[in-house]
Amino acid sequence: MSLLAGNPLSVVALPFALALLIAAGGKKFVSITQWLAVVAPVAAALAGVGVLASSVPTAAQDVAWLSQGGSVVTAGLAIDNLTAVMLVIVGVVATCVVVFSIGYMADDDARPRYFALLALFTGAMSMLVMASSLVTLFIGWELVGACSYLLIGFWYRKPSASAAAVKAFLTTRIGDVGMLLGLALLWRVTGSLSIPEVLAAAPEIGAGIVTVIALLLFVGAAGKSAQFPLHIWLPDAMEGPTPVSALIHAATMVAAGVFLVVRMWPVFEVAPIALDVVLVVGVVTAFFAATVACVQLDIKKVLAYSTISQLGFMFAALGAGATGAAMFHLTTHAAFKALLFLGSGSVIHAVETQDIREMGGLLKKMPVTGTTWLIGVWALSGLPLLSGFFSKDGVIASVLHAAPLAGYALIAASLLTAFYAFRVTWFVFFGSYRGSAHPHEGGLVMTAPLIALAVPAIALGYFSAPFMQSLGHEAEALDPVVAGVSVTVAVIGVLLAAALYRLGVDRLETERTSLGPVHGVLFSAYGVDSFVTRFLVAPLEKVASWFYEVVDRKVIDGAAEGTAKLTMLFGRLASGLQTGETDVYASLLGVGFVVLMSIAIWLGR
Amino acid sequence: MSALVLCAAVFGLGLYVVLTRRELIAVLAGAELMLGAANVQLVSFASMSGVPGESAQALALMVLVVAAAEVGVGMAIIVTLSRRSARSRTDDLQEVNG
Amino acid sequence: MSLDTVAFALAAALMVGGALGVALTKDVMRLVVGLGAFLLGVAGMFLYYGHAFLATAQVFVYVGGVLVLMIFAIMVVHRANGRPVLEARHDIGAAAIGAGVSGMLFMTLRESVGGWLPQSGTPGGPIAVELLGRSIVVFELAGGLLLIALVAVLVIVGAGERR
Amino acid sequence: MILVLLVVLPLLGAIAAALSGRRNAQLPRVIALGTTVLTAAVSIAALVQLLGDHDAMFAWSYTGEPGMVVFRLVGDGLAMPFVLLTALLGIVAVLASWKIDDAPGAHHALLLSLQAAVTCVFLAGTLLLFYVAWEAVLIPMFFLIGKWGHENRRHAALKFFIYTFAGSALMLVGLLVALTYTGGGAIGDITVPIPADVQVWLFWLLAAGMLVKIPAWPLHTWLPDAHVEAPTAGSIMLAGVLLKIGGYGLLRVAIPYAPEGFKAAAPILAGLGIIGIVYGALMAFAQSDLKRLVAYSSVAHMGFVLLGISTGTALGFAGAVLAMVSHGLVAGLLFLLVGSLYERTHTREIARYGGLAAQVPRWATLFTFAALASLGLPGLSGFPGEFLAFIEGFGEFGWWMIPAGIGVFLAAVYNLSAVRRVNFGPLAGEWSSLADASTVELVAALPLVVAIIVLGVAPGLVLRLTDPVVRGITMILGGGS
Repeated sequence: MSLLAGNPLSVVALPFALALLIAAGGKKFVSITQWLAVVAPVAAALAGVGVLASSVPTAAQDVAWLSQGGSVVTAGLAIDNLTAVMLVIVGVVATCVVVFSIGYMADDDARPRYFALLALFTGAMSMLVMASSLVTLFIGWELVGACSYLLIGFWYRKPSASAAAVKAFLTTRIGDVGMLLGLALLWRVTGSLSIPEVLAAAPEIGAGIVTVIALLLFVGAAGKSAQFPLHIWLPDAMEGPTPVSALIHAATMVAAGVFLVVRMWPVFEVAPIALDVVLVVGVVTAFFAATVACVQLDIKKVLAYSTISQLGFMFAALGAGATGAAMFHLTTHAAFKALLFLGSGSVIHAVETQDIREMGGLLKKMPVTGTTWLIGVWALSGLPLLSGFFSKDGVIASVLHAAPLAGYALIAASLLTAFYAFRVTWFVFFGSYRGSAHPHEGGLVMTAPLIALAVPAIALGYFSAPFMQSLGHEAEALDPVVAGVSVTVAVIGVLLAAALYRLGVDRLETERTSLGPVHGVLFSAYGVDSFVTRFLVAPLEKVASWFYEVVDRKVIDGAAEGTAKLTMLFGRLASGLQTGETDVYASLLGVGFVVLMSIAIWLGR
Repeated sequence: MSALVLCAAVFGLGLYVVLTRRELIAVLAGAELMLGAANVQLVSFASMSGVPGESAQALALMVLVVAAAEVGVGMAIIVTLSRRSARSRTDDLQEVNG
Repeated sequence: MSLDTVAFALAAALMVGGALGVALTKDVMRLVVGLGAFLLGVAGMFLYYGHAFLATAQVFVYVGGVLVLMIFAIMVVHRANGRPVLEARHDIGAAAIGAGVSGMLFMTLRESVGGWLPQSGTPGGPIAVELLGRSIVVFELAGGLLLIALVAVLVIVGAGERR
Repeated sequence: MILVLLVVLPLLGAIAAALSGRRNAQLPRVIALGTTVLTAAVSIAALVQLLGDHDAMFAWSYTGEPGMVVFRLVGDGLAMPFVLLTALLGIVAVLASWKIDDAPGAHHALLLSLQAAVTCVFLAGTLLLFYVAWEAVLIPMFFLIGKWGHENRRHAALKFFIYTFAGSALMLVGLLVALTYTGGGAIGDITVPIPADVQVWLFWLLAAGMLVKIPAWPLHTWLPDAHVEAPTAGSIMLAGVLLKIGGYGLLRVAIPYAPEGFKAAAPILAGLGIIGIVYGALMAFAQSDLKRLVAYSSVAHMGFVLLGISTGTALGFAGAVLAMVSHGLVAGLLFLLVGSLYERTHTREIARYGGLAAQVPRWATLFTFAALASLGLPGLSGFPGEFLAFIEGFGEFGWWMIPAGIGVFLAAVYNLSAVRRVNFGPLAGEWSSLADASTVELVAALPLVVAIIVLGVAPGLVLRLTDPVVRGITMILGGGS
């Protein structure tokens, strides 16, 4: 424990080494090496627990990564309480996901690559979380993006998977460029990139500049946490294996955006305008994603939009200044959303389809998955007694205090959350099985992680006080009014879903007709995706090829080749003089003499 | 000063002959004209600028010798050309232009 | 009209007349006569400048040697088809160039007499001393070269004969 | 003395390879490999010697009788990374052309002489030797493209030669002007500072040849043609090393001799660099020919180098050097892979490829790795150089860095779209019997992969070397001459 907590470098180096080992092991040893992949997240979790237990932050292991002629860019790792919390989250969720994957990916032939990438991801994520310098954070940030690209495109034979992978990387890359600009601005203003120094210098930076820095960092966070408008990649990212979605697109990577804002909180604190932007974007994303999730037919798409919506909640809390509430919701969300994703994974593994219309009555056939799914959905909707209720309540309370209007929007969003959560639950786990396969419960390897995740989903709510203290916030009591309102709203959502279910499965079909055009809009996520492809991606290709054909080939190359042709032209002209008649030559001689001598005289004058 | 004008004029005339005559012989004659004019010019200069006579004469002599050799070689070429292909017109001899 | 100006005028007239003869005549023999007149004129000019030896050399070498040679060449070349008609393409271009060159020649040389042209190289005397003195070898080599040239002439002409 | 060995050894190898080429095909390859490995060992020994006496630069010069330094080689912190890069790429180039069978002797001889010429440029101690070596580089490259190239190789070789030659003619004028003023001839010891007004145009004269070589934006059209037609080994050396003598020349000659001129020209250079980044990325995205795509990516990468240099700060120069060394490795790896693919499929049309990951997994993994390194993924060698150029560029030119940011994004676009079109998706029918990368190619690729990772994780190794020299340059720029 202390060894790992002692030097953060080992927490990063170990996963990378394991990844190399697994990849080197290849297919022959995969059945053994796949268990190695479990060691990496366990180490991260232990390191986190170590620091949390002793609550003594480890000293930063800094190194002058790039130094030349006096100016130095440091890179380093350190673990403080915030990092420790994130390490625990990443560790626990990743462990469950890896164990689950051993069952889920059992019959896949590229398992070494899969588990190596998972280990690599864990290493990169822990580097991101433990970074004590913005450079290391940025390195972890992009490596995590690369791992998500490679994992989404894991089944590269499917064109849609490889397209989704590229889309994911590029959209997050836009965010990363914004963040890079923020870093560059910080570097110019404060002359250093190490987080403690930057945070110390934050108050002195001019109001205007600090707001721009905060906004740029938020662009990076929005890209990674799939906030509007950079959210288009998350629904497509469902092309990847489900455990990957559970790990990366539910708990860890998407949470990095929230972590970044919390880590760089002093910069955001002095930039109120930026905080307002964060609040607005958070609320808009929360509400917008919740509406879209209500009409999705693919179980994973529902969960994807739900994640976007919940992240919207967290950013709204950050916008309202409640970093504690946001982090707490992040933690509980990580637990129950990972649980739901793994549950959906177990369901998909059993029925070989992701379309909820071909499911139904699975509670009887898959009791463990069913019950754990119910716990997850219960927590997600914020119904009382489970973790979701406490964390969501904290978020809504803080947002209500900051901006009442935003609070109401969030309450509406949580109604929709309850609706879509239970809509899926009714149609998948109740009634009669509509599919053609014969679903059965996965092995212990798949059910154990579900149970393991169910525990925090249930219990975490009661540890809000110690959680807040570890992050240095005072634990506010539960606000009865807000709690009451949110519970009633959740119950309404559940009843609505039940009403929909009672009308029978064909109700799903008629949804399209009854809602009419609204359904189209909602289903395609307000057409944002098609808008982007039509107005941004396609023209890029046209512009690129036009530039190539016209500017490069004709203009610049033309100029280069043109000079060659010009010289040949002069050559041919000059050769015209060599006609062969001697008198022509002689007369040229004479003319030459006259011209030269006249110049000589004119100069000599 | 008048010698200067004379020689320049005759030199120009010689050049004219070279340019306009088609027969090689005439061209050679033109060359002779130019050479002669130059020689006279040289000598008139020598007397004008007080250069000792002998060196002027030596130089003129050299020019003379060269002119003679040149005519000799010119004649030889003309003879061989005419014998081989009966062409002594400058226009027909186009090979020069490569 | 002192004697020497008369001599000068005569020589000049001879030179110009000969040159014009060469320039304008249609008949090849008249061309040769014109050339002869010109060469005599040049010899006269040499005399006018008091270089007797040069004048005699001129007469011997040119009038005696070159003209005779030319006549032979004409004889050889035109044995077959009688006396050819000298055809001349009098065109303004050539005349302009001739006039231009002579005009420019006149202007530049007039300038040089005025001492404007930089005195390049050493005056004539030492060259002669040099030529006939220490570097007699070079002089002889030049002579040898000329000899070889003449031999080459014979070879060129000779080749044609045998065939 | 060790420096002379570095230049002479490849030359001897070249002669041996040429002579042995007549008898049988295998011998020159072995000789070439032996020579390049030996040269690499010598260059490492030189590095050790440099590090031994704490970064003092060591020089070897042969002075003519009137004391005029005729031939002087200088091995210091700035030159050493490039010399090591050349040695490494020399080995890779020889391995890449292992299966060349028409006149292998001549081919390897030219490769070795190219390596010798380039090493001589990096080690050149006098302006004259710098110029002579600079021109000497063109000759073997011209023949390599001209003889072993593809379809219209003559046109490409000629265009390459004349384009670069014209640039270096201007550079010669600049060098002569510099020589007349400083007289010393040895690079660096500027006894009498050149007057400021002369420096303004002197810098552009000196930089002309180098900008063509880098290639800076408008002067780049020779690069795609040369690369598309060059044989694999030619491309590796051309992209890996030849483009670096431009950047190196700027740092070693143009800036120290005309600091005022450089300061005046810096914004323009930065502009060219940024345009290069965006333009190169855009062009690469529009390509249908794989090799041309990689060539244009080189234009984009070298745009960063130019940007780094134009910042004029120590970290900016360091970023430029890092970007150059990393581009040498990444472009070398990319051309090795594209070349090996071309040898088996005889086509460079990206459209005809698809789903190769299934058929040739080893090649596909290497290609994805190279593409990730090329888009500047942190942890790989591309990132430190470009990151430094970016933040220092921001320090000097502020919001002009936004187009550079767009360029960084476009880099990801063209790299990933290339990987997707070649590796991912369903396997194209015609490649169902394609053989995977051969062991020779893997052996050639291995050192590059390792170097890319090592340089990505610990760029300090290179920076430690270049620190003293870069401090000197910034000191000159800072006013002290």
